[in-house]
Amino acid sequence: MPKTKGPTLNPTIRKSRKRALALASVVTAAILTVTGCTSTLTPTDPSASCSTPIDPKTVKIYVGVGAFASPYFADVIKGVQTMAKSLGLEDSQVIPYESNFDGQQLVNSLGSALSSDEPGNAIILADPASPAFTKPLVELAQENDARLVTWWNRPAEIHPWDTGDGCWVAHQSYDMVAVSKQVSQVLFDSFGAEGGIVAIGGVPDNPTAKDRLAGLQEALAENPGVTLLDSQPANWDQTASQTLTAQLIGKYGTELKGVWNANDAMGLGSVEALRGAGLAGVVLATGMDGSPNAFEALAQGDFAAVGSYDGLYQGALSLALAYSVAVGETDLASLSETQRAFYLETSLVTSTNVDGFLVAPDLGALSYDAIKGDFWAKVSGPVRVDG
Amino acid sequence: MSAPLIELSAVTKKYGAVTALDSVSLTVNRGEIVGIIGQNGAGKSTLLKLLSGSVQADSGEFRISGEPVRLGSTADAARRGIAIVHQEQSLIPNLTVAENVFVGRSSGATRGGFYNWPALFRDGDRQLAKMGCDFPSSAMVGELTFIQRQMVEITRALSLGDDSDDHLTILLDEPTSLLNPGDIEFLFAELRALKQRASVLFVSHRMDEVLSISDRVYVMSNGRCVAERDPAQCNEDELYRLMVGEERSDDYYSSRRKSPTVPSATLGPPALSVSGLALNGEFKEISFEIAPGSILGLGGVVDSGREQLARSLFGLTRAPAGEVRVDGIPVRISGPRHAIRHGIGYVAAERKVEGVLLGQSVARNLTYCIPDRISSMGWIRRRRELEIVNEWISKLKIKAPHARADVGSLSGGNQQKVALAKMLSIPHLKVLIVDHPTRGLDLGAKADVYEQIRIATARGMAVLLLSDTLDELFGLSDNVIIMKDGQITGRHLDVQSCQPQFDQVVREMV
Amino acid sequence: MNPVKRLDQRGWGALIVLVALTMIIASVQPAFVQLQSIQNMTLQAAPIIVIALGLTPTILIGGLDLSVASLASLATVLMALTVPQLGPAGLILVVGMCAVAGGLVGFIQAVTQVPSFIVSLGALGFYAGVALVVSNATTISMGAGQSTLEWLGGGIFGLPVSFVLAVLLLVGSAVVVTNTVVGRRIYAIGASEPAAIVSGISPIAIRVICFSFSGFCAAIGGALLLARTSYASPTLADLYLLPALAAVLLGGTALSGGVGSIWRTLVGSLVVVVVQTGLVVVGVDPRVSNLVFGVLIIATVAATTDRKHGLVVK
Amino acid sequence: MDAATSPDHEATRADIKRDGVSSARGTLARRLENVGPLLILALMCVVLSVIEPRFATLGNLQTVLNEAAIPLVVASGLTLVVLMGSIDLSAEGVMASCSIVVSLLVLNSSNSLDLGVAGILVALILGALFGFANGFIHARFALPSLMVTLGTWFVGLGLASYLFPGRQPAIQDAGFRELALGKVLGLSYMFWIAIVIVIALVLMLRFTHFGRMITAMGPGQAQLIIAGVPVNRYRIGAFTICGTLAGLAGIMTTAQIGAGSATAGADQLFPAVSAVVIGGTLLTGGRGGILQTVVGVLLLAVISSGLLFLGVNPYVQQAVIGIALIGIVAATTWRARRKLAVVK
Repeated sequence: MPKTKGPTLNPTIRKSRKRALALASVVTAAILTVTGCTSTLTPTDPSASCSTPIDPKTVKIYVGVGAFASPYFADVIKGVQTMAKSLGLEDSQVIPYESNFDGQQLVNSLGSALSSDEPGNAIILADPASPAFTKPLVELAQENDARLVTWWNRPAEIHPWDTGDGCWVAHQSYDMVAVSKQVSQVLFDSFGAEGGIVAIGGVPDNPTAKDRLAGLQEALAENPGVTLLDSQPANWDQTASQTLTAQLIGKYGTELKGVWNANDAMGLGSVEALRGAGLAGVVLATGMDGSPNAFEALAQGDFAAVGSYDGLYQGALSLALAYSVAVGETDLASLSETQRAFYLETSLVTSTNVDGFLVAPDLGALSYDAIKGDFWAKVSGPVRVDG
Repeated sequence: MSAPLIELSAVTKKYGAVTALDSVSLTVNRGEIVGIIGQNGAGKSTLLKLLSGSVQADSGEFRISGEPVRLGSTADAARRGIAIVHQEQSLIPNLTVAENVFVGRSSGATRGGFYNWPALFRDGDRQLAKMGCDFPSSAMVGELTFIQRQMVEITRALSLGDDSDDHLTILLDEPTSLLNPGDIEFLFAELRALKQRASVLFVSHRMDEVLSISDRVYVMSNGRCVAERDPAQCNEDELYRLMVGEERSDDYYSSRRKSPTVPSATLGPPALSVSGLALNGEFKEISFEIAPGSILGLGGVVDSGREQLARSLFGLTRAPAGEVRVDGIPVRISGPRHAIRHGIGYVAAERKVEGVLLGQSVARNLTYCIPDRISSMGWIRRRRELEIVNEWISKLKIKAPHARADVGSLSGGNQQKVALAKMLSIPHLKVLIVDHPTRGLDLGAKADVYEQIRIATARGMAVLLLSDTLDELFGLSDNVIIMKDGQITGRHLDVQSCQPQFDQVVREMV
Repeated sequence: MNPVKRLDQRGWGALIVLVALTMIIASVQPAFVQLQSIQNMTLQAAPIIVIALGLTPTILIGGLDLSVASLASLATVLMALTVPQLGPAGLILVVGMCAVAGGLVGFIQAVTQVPSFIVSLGALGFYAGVALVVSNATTISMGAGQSTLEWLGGGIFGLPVSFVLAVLLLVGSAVVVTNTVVGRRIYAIGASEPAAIVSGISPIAIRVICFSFSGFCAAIGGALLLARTSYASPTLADLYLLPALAAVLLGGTALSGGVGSIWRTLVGSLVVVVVQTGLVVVGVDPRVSNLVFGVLIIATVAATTDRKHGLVVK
Repeated sequence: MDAATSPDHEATRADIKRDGVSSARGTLARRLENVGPLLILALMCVVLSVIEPRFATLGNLQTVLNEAAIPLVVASGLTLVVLMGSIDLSAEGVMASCSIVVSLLVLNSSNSLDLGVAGILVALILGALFGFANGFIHARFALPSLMVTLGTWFVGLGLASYLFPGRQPAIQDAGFRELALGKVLGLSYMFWIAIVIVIALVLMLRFTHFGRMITAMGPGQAQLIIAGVPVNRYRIGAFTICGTLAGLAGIMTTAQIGAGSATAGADQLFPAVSAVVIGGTLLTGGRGGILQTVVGVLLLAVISSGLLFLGVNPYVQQAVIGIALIGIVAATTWRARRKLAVVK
């Protein structure tokens, strides 16, 4: 039982509030003191940004990919590393981050990393994961005087030449509509272009996923005999597509003549669902990316076709281009818009030519000297601006 | 005569600076019921913890049938045949009775951790039979009535006798604090029947009970054993003096402070009048009036529906049918907020669940019902708040280190005072429903609570009192009504001047 | 009671952890506490603070609102659709809508008495679906509307406006909660709902208030993100749920309700950001950063949890 | 404040008292909560079959059941933890790392190992270790399980991406694949494994001391401690089982997609929690069980497959599921609402 003091005017009443305020002030004060109270967030001298050449000895190369666990992105990273080696850089100078397909995470990681480097000595090669994060990424590069090459995602409104004060070296992507259309056609032909298919899409709000579906639509338009029974998103995920395909098989049964997929992982998922239903090799699936497992599925006859693009080359080229600009070998001003926002070649892989893709790629071809001759040798055209 | 079953000699237990037990010595012989009385904080509960192995003594000797022991845990104590029945019921609602009886030890039916349900229920039923319980051991505890669960508690304690070779000792911690007269009689009968199988240590602060059931009584005060008495040769007042250290006022229920009850007619409408109140499954045809400044006692056993009635008047149940008038104006109460707005207050029986907000300060607890008085436009005016709070702290002599102390750190009695003050501080309060206001309080605290109720009535408050004991009910009330099975079975007017026969009242109840 | 515990109970535990972590990281990588790094961290902290702030009252009443993040995503989409036409009015409109939506969740939860975990989980799915439908699953440019949010992207006193705004919002809420009747009632419901009801407090009203506040904060959080990206997406804020939840609990606010404060959420949020940033700055291999983050969460909780509430921990 | 008078203990007492008075109504409500979900499930199947005959085919039934196998395993494990009033968020992380580990240990495309069954056991043990860690840290250091398992969730994901080799390890162990591909009565071995697990857990909860104590711990932990029951040991046990089953689910996923995946657990957690609660197990613990969870899982499986059959816009689907979640739980617990209920 508490000892009685009788009713006292309690000391801790004001304390409780003081304590609270203290808590806040300590934190904010701490921050303010370090930051000082004058500077603003925009770089002091915009015109000068990204004009000074980098120092190859200490330059840091940040690679932002969707997921380490993706074979395609693994290739991209490998490509960058190979190029870095041929440039005489240390392995430790290449630092990969994954966004897990959430641009915010990537922007945060890169922001944190850059904020502790000395500015003007970094190259960023990154997939913003969604156009929403391209602008923050460019601003980030700008604030830190870092050279930036973006992949895949870019809103229609902004371009390397009108944004980022020369820090945004280039944007590189692939013409997904075209290759997806080719792949779809092969799939249709596998069942005589008469019957129904289902489409397993990527993350719904992802433009790449949309482009790939657009390609399918174009193919469908040219093949009145083929009907799209159902189109469901599986968020690039193998397991999700496996489940989804299984359910769709349950729904459409024999009507189902083919399963179109927006990427390899989902394609492999679909194949397993088909195998589970005893339809593997009978009803074919498609893939997109060009991962080894997909090529094997193709060789086994589970896949009809795979749209492939060379992640190794993409990584190597992007670094090479950014590097040559960063060291002053290439003058940005001299480059055309096509040379700063371009599609790289894609290839349609089918049972006929798959063997060529099963052999291990020749990394020797990825040396700086081999590529710098013509950075645009494998360009298929300018990036469509309709997004 | 062999060594006593249990023998403590000069046992001392300190918690930090506080000395909970100060060289206490006592003995319990075979087949004996030993009573222990003392106020809260006198050291009773520490003594029980020590005997049941949940705490160990700092010094002194603890012997069981002559041999010194040191019990490490309750399980330890159980093996030595010492079982405790907690005041706070320690049954698990979603297990069967049988499981609760055997919880914490493996019986034949649960060998190797696998349950043989038929066997388990057989064992369970056998144990229940010993206590003369009529419900099956396969019943879910959650669906038993309170007294039934109390019986299960005791059954569990007794069942220890089977797997312990020692003679059994049962520690009863305030076993009656939540029971009503009929049940208490039943319990006592059981205890007396136990004598040949077990010794009982009966802890309570209800002297009448201790005197009636015990063969010997120890009186404890501030951690010391201040006296040992033979119930035959002592009376309540003497024990009271030993416990509290002061003479017990013959005006225990402070009826002298009671304002002379004027016939309600001259005083205008009754503060609360209820007619034809009914709530299906709970009670029906309830009609009564309470005049301002008078106390209406509401008697009955646990399932008599009186608690539901009280709660329904405060809007804690589905809205009952019938008419409720406050100061003659019909009111419809759909929830506590309406009740309070209409001037009806309620002091809950479940103090720690519904009475006070544990973990919140005394000040906050006191002001939850009067936001408008401590704030303007929603913003707390701390000075005003503190004035009001301190006013009530001093009015009710609430013993708290300061206004911001956690109400959970207060003694039961002071918590109850906070719960009272919370309601009394409502300016327009006309009717106060007090549900078992002194449950689990010691004598000193009880007296304070009675006094406060009196003061409230003196200010013209009408009080509806639900009470544990008939003493309290008739000591405090002006008029009393008795309920049974949801109906009123007896009315006793102006009980202060003419006390009715208790046995008749009990007949009305059961 | 040992001094550390006492500190915990006053909510200082998390602050100690924050300072300690900062010092450790700074000792490894001094640049960590330089202007640019601080700016970057405060920039990252802003949305977490706001969303965690919204979560806090729902946790103080013993509930939980899992839908904040996806509501924030939905908010960005709605803003991108309305702000270009309506300007600031659109902003206010969306914030209002989100507050109402949150309130509705609270109301449903209070009336049906379904655990808030479930109701808000359902709401999470609902918002996500609506966001996809409304946006037709595309990233939407703010276009002309961006000018309305421009100022949020700026800097003041060398700190991002968004961060200053977030902190101001938090300070404001904290003052309200500690000084108003409503604040008292929030704690009352959290501490003991039955006793609160018996004291004439309406749990429904309090729930509606808390959950609509969390809706309000979700919208603000969305706006902060939008100001940074200038593109809305139906999944823009989804990944903020766990960091925000972690922030509140790391601050030392108890899931059981009634224990904690808005202030603790500020500290908790900063801890989360410092950990996330620190992992990168110190150069932890990104492949194991999740692993380390998880371990640090547990460690910090261990350091900040207030254990005075009995043996029973769920 | 000691256990005996801790608020939740008091609260239970208050509840008992109130229910005790009108136990008839209480039990009716309880019965309704037990069969309610089952009724809804039946109703849903009937309605769907009427609207969309293809739904009622045997083939589709088999699909639904096969797809339910993995959620069944995850949710069953989770049920044990929820029965104690705790929660385990780590399932996705555990599944991810166990998937990668098993795929690297059985015959696969990225290394030369071929441990077969031993590999599966190692993965299971890893899952068990995760579960044990959850339980131990939670019980031993009295930390809220939600936070601890939130931490291990990240740890699991981290471990998975750390162990992930440059290229996705494709499973070449035919025997292992049989788990998913081999069928009895058109139902995969995985489904039967799930059924065996369900039965085992039901029996465990019904007939073992361990199981009964898990059920008791929800409302009665304080009392059990007083009675000298080693509650922490049981807590850790329950979490360990939960972790092991999550691991098993990861292994099953691997067998199903024929490759180790760092996202094997993606979107498994919240559906599992939903299933447990929809089935009628209280998040506060003490009431519910495995069979209820089975109903919950089937409900969700039928809903998602039903939405697919009705051709509902995929974007709308999760909105519908969200509403269904609230609706079903509200409907089945409606009768049990109390004026002074503690709603968390």
